[in-house]
Amino acid sequence: MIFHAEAVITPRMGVLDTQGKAVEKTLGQLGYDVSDVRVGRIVTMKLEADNGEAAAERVKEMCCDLLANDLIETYSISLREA
Amino acid sequence: MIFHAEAVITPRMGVLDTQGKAVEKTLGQLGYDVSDVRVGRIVTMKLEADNGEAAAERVKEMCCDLLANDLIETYSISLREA
Amino acid sequence: MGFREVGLSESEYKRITELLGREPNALELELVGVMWSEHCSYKSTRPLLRTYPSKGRYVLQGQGENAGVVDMGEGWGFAFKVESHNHPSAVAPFQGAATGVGGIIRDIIAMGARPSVSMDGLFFGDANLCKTRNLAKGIVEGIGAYGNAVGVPVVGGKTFYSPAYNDNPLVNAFSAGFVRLDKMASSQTAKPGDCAVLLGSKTGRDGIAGASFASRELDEDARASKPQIQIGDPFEEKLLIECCLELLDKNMIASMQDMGAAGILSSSSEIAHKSGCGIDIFVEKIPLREADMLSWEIFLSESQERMLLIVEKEKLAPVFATAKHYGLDCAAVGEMTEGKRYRVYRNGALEADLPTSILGSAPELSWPAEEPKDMPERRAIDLSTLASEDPAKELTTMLSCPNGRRKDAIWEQYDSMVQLHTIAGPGEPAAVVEVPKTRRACVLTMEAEPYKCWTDPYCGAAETMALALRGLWLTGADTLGMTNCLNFASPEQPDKFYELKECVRGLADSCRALDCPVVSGNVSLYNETASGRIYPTPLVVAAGLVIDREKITRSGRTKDGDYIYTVGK
Amino acid sequence: MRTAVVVFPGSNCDRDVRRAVSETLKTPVDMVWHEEREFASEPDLVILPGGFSYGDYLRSGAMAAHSPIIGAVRRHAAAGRRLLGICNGFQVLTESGLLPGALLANTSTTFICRKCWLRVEQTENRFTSGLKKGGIVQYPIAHHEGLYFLPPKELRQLEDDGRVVFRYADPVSGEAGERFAPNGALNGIAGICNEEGNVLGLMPHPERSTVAHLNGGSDGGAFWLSIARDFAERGA
Ligand SMILES: Nc1ncnc2c1ncn2[C@@H]1O[C@H](COP(=O)(O)OP(=O)(O)O)[C@@H](O)[C@H]1O
Repeated sequence: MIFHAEAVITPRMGVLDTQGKAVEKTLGQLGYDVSDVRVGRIVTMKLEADNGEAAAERVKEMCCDLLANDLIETYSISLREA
Repeated sequence: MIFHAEAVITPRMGVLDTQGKAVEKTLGQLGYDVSDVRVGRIVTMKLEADNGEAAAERVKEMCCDLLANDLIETYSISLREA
Repeated sequence: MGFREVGLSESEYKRITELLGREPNALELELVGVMWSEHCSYKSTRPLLRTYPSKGRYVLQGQGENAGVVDMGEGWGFAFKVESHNHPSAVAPFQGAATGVGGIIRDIIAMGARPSVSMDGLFFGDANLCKTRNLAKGIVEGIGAYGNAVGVPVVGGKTFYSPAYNDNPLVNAFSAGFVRLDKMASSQTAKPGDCAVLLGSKTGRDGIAGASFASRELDEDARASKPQIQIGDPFEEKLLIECCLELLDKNMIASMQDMGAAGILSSSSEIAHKSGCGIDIFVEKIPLREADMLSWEIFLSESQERMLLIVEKEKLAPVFATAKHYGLDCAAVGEMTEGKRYRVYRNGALEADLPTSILGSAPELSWPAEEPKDMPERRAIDLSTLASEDPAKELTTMLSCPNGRRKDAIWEQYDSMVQLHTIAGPGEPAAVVEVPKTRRACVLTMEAEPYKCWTDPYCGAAETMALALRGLWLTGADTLGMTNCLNFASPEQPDKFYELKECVRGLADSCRALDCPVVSGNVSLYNETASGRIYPTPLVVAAGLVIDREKITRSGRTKDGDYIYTVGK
Repeated sequence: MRTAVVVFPGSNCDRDVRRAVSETLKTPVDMVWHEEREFASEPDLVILPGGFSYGDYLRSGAMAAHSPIIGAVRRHAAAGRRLLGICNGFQVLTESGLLPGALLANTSTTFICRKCWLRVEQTENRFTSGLKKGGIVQYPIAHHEGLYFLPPKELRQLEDDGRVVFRYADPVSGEAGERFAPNGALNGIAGICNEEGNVLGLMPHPERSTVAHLNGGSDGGAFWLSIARDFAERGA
């Protein structure tokens, strides 16, 4: 089975989010009243696996290995069949 | 009403996604068999608005104004009430 | 909370109760524990560092300040220092290396200088290992991302590969800056009645107790202890540089100190102690990133991009205005006092009350030293492996091994030209930069000879020093002074302490013999893991002065028919 | 000729540009903080310098394109006066729509700082009229996002209009194109101008090859002189 997977990687709570801070400030200057702005990354991909569970497991491994830095980031994974 | 909003910004198809390509290559080297890897950004925030529609409209404006570059990126927005 | 949890020994704890005349409370114990950690107190190495020659005709500021300063002439001083960020870089390569660059740059700002040049000493494991490649990639990108954004050029460095660094890469960051002598800042000039002002980022939970982290061997737990990772924000740092320099230029700052290890605690206690006064700090006035932080967390937090300024009361308003101009957080959080007490108040309650002297007076430790038993084996080189019958082949093998190869792939990721004053950058045997608005030039060399120090600590260290100075002299420069970073394993084992002691003796003797004062430095111990230890790695950066930059001898300017000479024995 | 250099928070080549222009041309250079809404000095040349404006955290140049000063920058350009964006300044120009296209991450996905060679493709603008068309110049680059991108149709139009001013080239053969672009820029594009020729953006740093005894080379001096000569001949 072919899956479209999506990993959303965001800075952990309490970890300084330099991008979020800067974006919030600029949005404020542009007249947008927002708070708690956080900026993360989203990685989408196609992969093959026997089933959804196996696919999710694979993507999780990729997050651990490369896509996310567990010390400062958390990630969540979502999948849909292609 | 307070909303949590999320804007997902991804490179347009046809635009070189050098980051995506690099990630795909590295994942391949690590033994992961994946394709169509794309890397985008996700911006989350809290904002106040009279209703969901108004909130979505605001976030859309922010995307046009600042968060996304229409020439190279597309975006999608999702909301939930806080 | 017991004394062991804060890293103190029983005798140290006894000493604290003697000095206080009572038992410390929990917060006080935390504070003293960190200040008495190896990382903050140099308790194992202070006796050794005292043996360095510190005087020289160019020295304006020797050890004891945030960075050493030498006299460049025509009213210019040159502040420089090298510092390690080994443990953080091993755990989080990108952020660890980036914040290492940020930290050393703030040391230079604290002297009142504009950070003008950087160099980096990198010691990586076996170049063929995937692990090494990943670590190296993260570290190099981290150094680049921070330095490039802040706009301080990397003008040179040192990269060395050996399996000895497989689990324990070393990242030594050097930074330096030019300062007008009449604008030099100091951490020793606070007066009672002055305000203590925090400038820069808000204080968060990052890097809490990083100092004690650096005073331990790296274990698997290091990965689990998450809050020790600090995140760097070079954008904030760039604004901090511009803001501090503008304030200094307008004579708005009485005294200043960067916030490194043990953040607010060490900066405020050092400034009070060195200035001979006391300080009252009001915790509720400290801008926080997370509201629910405990006092000890606030004091030990190593949130990056913060400076402690001491400001006369009547100058507070313009200081706040300048901070606002640059979009920086700024808060008056305390006051310098007459009595030599370090006092912490939170919402009116006195939470800690210590003599300022206690924080800076960790008892020195003298470890036993003993020559390693395997020294003869270390020295035994197996010459039979040299295929000397085919010198051409041997030469190409040498040139293509990771240590012999060009390092372009690393230094092309660093901006080496920003600030428009680099005369000779990375890839050249010595880095050369202009002294601002003069015809003078400053020459820098960075050297380390870990393998030689492993086989012969005394001679290896002396050779490192000689090599660094030879690089300077070849350009025609006069020696100004040197800074050094001592990267070693645990001092607690006699054979390892021997290496440290002998290396320092080698550096001290060669500096004396070659007339090169030591103006600053840094020590990183416990560079070992269960599976191995690093080579003894003293890294040296030497600085020299050329009066007329047009007269510099440059390498690579040869023509056909030129003669080749060797000089020396 | 009066020059104004815009300083954004995070700009770091602002002083370098000032030095290059004032040492070469001996003409006044004013530094203008991004929060200003007008150029007090009525500059003839406005330069958006290199650096990491606002940390370049979202997209390079994106936040700077919304700075208060940008209104005045637009008016300056609309009046036909010279506007030059170097490196991050080029990124600000594309983000603000003053020049077409976008600058994407280098194909290497790393920051690249090195000397590099460019072919001067066009000399009918307000900046390079004093340079030799087809000549090769060396200006260093230092960027992480320098891959010039434009969708195919618009790219063709840009080329047809002859608005490519600098292209990465081989210094020996004089050939130019994508193959010689250290960052993967489409068609090897290093610098472009607007239709009127009064707005120029380029990724390489001419200011870094202006002071001859420094490590960036010395080809940049002619670039500043070219602007000054064009100004002398044609005025603002
Ligand atoms: N990490 C680095 N950062 C910047 N420049 C470096 C770095 N490593 C090496 N270099 C530069 O590359 C050249 C060769 O370095 P290296 O091989 O470490 O030194 P050596 O020639 O002393 O063996 C030197 O000019 C040095 O400045």
